[in-house]
Amino acid sequence: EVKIGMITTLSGGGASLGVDTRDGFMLAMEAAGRDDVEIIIEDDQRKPDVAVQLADKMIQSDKVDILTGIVWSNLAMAVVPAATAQGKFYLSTNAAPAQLAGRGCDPNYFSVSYQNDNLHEAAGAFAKSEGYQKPFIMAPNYPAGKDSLNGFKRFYGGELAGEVYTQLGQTDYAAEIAQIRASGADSIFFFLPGGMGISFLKQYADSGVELPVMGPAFSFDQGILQAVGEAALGVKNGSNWSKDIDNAANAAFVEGFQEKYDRLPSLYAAYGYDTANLLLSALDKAEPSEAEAFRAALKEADFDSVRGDFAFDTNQHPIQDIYIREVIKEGDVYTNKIVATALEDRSSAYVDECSMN
Amino acid sequence: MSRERILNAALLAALVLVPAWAVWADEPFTITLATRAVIFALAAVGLNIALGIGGLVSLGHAVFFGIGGYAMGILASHAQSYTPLTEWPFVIEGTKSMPVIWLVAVAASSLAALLIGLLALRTSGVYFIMITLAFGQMMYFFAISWPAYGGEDGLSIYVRNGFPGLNTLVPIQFYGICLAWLCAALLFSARLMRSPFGLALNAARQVPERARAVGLDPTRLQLVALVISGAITGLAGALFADLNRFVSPTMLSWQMSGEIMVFVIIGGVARLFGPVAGAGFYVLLEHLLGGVSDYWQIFLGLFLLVVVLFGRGGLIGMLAGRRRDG
Amino acid sequence: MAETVLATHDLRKSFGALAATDGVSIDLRAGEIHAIIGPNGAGKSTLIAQICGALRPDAGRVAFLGQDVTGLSTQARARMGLARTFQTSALAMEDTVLQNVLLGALGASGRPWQFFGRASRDGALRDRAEAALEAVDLAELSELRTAELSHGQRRQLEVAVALTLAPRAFVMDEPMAGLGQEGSKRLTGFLDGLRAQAPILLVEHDMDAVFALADRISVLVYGRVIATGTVDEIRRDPRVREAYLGDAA
Amino acid sequence: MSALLLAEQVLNGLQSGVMLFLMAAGLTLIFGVMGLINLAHGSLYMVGAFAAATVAGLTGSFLLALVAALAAAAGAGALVELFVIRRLYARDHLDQVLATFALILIFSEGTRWAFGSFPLYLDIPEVLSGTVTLPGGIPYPAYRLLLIVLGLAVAAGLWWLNARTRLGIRIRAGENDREMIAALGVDISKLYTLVFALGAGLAGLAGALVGAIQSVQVGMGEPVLILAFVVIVIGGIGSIKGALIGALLVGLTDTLGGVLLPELFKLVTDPASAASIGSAFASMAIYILMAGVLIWRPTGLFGARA
Amino acid sequence: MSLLSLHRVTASYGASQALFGVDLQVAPGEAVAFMGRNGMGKSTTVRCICRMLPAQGTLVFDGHDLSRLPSHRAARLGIGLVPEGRRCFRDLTVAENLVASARKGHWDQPRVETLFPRLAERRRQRAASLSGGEQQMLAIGRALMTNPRLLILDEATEGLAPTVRQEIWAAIARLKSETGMAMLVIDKSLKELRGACDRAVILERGRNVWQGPFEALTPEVSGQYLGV
Ligand SMILES: Nc1ncnc2c1ncn2[C@@H]1O[C@H](COP(=O)(O)OP(=O)(O)OP(=O)(O)O)[C@@H](O)[C@H]1O
Ligand SMILES: Nc1ncnc2c1ncn2[C@@H]1O[C@H](COP(=O)(O)OP(=O)(O)OP(=O)(O)O)[C@@H](O)[C@H]1O
Ligand SMILES: [Mg+2]
Ligand SMILES: [Mg+2]
Repeated sequence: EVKIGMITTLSGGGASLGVDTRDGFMLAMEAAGRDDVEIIIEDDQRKPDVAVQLADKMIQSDKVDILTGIVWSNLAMAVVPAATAQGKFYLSTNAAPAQLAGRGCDPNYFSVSYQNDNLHEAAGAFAKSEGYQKPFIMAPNYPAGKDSLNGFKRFYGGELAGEVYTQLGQTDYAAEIAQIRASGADSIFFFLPGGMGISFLKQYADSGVELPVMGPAFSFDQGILQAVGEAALGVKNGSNWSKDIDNAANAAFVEGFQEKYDRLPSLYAAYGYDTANLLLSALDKAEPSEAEAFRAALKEADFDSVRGDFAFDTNQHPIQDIYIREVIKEGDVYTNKIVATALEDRSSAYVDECSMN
Repeated sequence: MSRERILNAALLAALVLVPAWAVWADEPFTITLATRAVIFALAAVGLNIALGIGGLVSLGHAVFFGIGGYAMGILASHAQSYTPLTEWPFVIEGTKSMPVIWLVAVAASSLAALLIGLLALRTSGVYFIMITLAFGQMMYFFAISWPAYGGEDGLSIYVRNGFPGLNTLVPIQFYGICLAWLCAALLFSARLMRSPFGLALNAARQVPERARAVGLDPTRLQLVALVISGAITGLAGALFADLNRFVSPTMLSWQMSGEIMVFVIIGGVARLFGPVAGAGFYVLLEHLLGGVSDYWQIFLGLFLLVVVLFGRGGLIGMLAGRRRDG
Repeated sequence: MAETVLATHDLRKSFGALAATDGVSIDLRAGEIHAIIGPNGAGKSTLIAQICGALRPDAGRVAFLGQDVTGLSTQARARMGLARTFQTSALAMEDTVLQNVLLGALGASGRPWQFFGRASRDGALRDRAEAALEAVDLAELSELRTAELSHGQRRQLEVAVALTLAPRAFVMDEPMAGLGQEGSKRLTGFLDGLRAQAPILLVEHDMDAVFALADRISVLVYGRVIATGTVDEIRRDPRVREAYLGDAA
Repeated sequence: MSALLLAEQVLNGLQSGVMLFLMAAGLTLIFGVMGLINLAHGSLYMVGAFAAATVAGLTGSFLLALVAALAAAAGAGALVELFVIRRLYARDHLDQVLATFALILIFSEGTRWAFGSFPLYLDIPEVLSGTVTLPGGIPYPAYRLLLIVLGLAVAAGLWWLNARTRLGIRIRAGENDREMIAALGVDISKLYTLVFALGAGLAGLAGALVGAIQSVQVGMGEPVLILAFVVIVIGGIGSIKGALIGALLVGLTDTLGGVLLPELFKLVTDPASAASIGSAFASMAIYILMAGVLIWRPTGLFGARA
Repeated sequence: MSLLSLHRVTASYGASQALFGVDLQVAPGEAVAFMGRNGMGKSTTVRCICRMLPAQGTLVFDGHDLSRLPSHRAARLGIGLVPEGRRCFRDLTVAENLVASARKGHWDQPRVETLFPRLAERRRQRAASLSGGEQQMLAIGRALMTNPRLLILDEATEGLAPTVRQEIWAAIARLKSETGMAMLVIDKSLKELRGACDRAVILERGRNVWQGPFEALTPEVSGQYLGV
């Protein structure tokens, strides 16, 4: 009997991400049909203190062996160190902040999704390969935003037309668009998660500026794209998953998900699905109570990822291909299609800082 | 004994008996939940002094709560990494000792309350609500974008801080510390309400011109009340950070201020045990409803509505009658 | 001549184009009741507000106990012993009658910074408060919430609070307003005896009371003192009769 | 930075100010005139946006969508007034705070329950998309010009209603002394329901209009709520003129702060950290503005009451 | 037939009862003085008539049962109130205060301003900054603007200068003779009530203790119940 605790955001503004994470995860779990695995799911309301207490509850009362599911970096930072310190395994379905990949890496912590910088790095590499000379880059002013721009610059490396930090939660981008127009930029990279990205894209499309736009996959994910509509068409975005990645696991996942939930899966659903399958593969080999063996089993990553080739680096973050997708319209639905591979077998920038070598 | 007193005694008994039962039944999470409620209650007892007696409707109490939290986070993180806070003009080391952290938290939040009060008390009424909110938002945005202590990601402390003679990692022992503080704060505010200061403050709220005419300075009375209030809420913040072993800007957000205020209002404004009843009810409701459905907040909202519409004077008022005791 | 306790020198205050007090110089001497009368809107309350420090004059000075207090706050003047009553009752409505007078006693004692101990159990405070209630016949109602008092009872309480200060001078803005005839008569008798304790600057429209009490009367019209004198002088003054008294003389 | 760009940014600031006013207009009415602290104002804004998105999706008509937004929000407002707010006028502000806080929870999660967790699609109509060229050669979105015109029109209308009509006078009288205005024969309850519905309708309209260039999602009302309060308080409660000027000030401060502060810090530090520090201060700018104004004038720029 | 008729009216503030059965009749065109010491229940009775306080017993105005009506409906039947303590709308100007209550009829803004020229001078000033007496005039003017059939004056001359008070009593006399407005007058001055009213009703501790024409109001009666 194995107990898994999932803490994710199921209410409030960010609920769509948590719902997809859960649905993807449960799709794989139910397909496996194991009756010796119990899954406890709780809503963190996107509040760090609530997340911490849920973790406490799962560890103290429910006595779970494994935790997973957190969407946001700040919540992960609140929960993961304490959970791993108590000897629990944590498998990340999304958030993977730099600290946890570098100096704060932990033998009990695995990121199944990526390292936070990865998708931005892909955009940077793409900008370079396209030969852009002066991209204008922007992100909100908080740690993930800074990591994002740094990630972009790491692989782009050239000159910038401008670098702007917007306010978290900003809804009007007229000023930034004016700056872009005046800067002589030849392209734009932005990281504006959630509603911020929707607002920016709508306003940008209506501004008369027509530069190529790049971003990480978050702002072009299945759930959000429909709300952006036509304004998103043609945008290039860095992603390690797309529904058109051609492998059997992915085909099964996309079909299964659509069938069960009657909508297209998102990135978060894909990570949730992979996390569940990784877990199942390890459970086949060892019990979580035998920590050493279980850890080794996880490390093998002996499962069919929807992303194709998948392996863990020494800091237990993925080594994987990262693609560039383009937003297209398929019938009535806006969706993405892979147009290039930006980075092959990419690990993460912080792997050398991690002491687990 | 009035009904309110009986109610207060029952609440106090519950604060002792529920965790005792949890230890016996080996339900550590119940203790965690109770600790959360007790800490929130402490924060709200702080606010109740400003809001209930002083009439200062502060929508910025998260500032003090957060400052208390960051006092803990900063001191402990430096102690954890063996780096001093500053080396100039003299070396200040971090610490993992709760009493020292409390002292710093109380000092820092009082200072903040003093500064905010000096400026904010120029205004009154709704303007006061908004100016305190403004200070809260400033702190919040500052904390989010200031990278030194984690920005929006916050600060994690791996092990709870220590208290001489206790093992704070044992939930019930940490709970004991928090409960002791809550009782001390309740005792203090009970005496305060009836004291000469309480009388003067109460009058300064209702008729400042009268207070002035008898030689009292309402602004100064209110300032002192705000400082006391901020100090207690700051202490609660330090405890809350220790409970979670984590502090982040959410502790400074306006939603946090709003929640502390909600505890006071649903419990009963200016009622001694109002904050306790309010925080306990809210935490319990949040916990129980969380499992009902994804849309549990609808029910939470409905519950709160029922309390305001039908329970004048909050929960305590609903159960013990309108008239205040004492 | 008795010493001057309170005096204004050429006080001026305007609201926009309106000169509410326009060079007022009056004084209050020990042991006397000095009544200020004048039409509605003449500037009496404005004058009182300046004397007590609630309004800052545009020009002129206020002297109290021989000291220039123009720059001092209301509370500082109150602590020096200047007690006032308000034209519209200013009482803590949620508190009991006793608590209202206790507040006065507390202000007078100058020790509000006590966080422990019950205000209502403090012997000295309580004696002082109860004496004041006794004086205005409210002792029986001391446990009632102030909001439950009738209008007239509130007016009585208003005077009681001023009494608790054991002041060096009283400034009263229409203390009789809202009292019944019986109440006015009683208060008149009471104020009569009070002048020995401290002189009273009395603003009042109740002419029976004013004529019975005042040692001197000053008449304020459009912000200016048009006459000062004894009761008889004022009653006879044709300008005052025209501007204010009418048949009441 | 060139003078032309600066001019354009000033224009953007003013524009965002007017947009803020549009969002704050309903709140000015309810908070400023009726004296009711309505935290659920942001929820009504959201209701308007969702109603508009739904109707636009069904009919394809933006005009119908606006009508739907107005109607849905006004209807929701009237219901809220009748069943909740009405019982709270006699209570102090705190009970209103708690009740409307509860309404936020109900509205937000109710909307999510009805519409799902994903943002909705609402776009500006074809005829208003694209840009017009302003004098000086600045291309400017036509839709935003429309928002400015509407915002100013709403300001004028509200001012007229409040200051010049008997309805406005009676409502303000009711705020001073409800019992007394009723005793003089005015059915103040009905007026209040009406005004509340009107304020809610304006919120809904703003939600739809602004939602078309922002994201229509659960929780979209919360940041708006705070901004709207900031605007009204800076201007002085009860003053429509104050609200408009407050909105313009906030818009300018916000926009220019975001643009100029990073430039300023570039003089002393490298571009990346200048951008970050500058933007950190920019996000505090409007709150510093508000605190400054209130310290200078404790009842806002045009507020009368103490 | 009386215009206003109260029979065995009782009322309480929460737990404490203030009226213990008050009877009161006012006929059309009649002026009734309503008297009693401080705190005896005069204003409480007025609150019951104006539906500002729930009451038990019979309250009838012009054939309408008041006890079921909300405050504003009672007022629209023709009850105009000058409340104790004035209660002007603080943040409204003088003119707005008058407009707020206006209903069609004899009294309009110019007429009120002729009655109280002082109000015309202060037309655009906020009520809160008026002098006490000016506020009192405003409160009377505001009640007249509703064109009532019964005007209730609760301490309407409190705080007024003697000259103004004389004017107001004169105005009251004129109102009564010219417009036939019925009046219920509470005032402290027995002398002036005697001049202006036809009849007196005296309350003591929430009960009627005496009523009758002024001629019958002997010094003994007034000494016993009014203390004068
Ligand atoms: N804040 C203010 N702004 C404008 N005018 C004011 C203000 N305060 C008072 N006034 C005006 O100044 C004049 C004097 O007012 P004040 O209250 O001193 O009169 P008063 O003599 O006390 O009259 P009363 O006997 O009626 O109380 C009045 O006309 C009043 O309208
Ligand atoms: N709001 C209230 N709450 C509780 N009790 C009240 C309230 N108002 C008045 N009372 C009580 O009701 C009684 C009658 O008061 P009321 O105001 O009717 O007296 P009144 O005859 O008008 O006196 P006055 O001449 O002093 O105005 C008083 O004893 C008072 O204590
Ligand atoms: Mg006066
Ligand atoms: Mg009365």
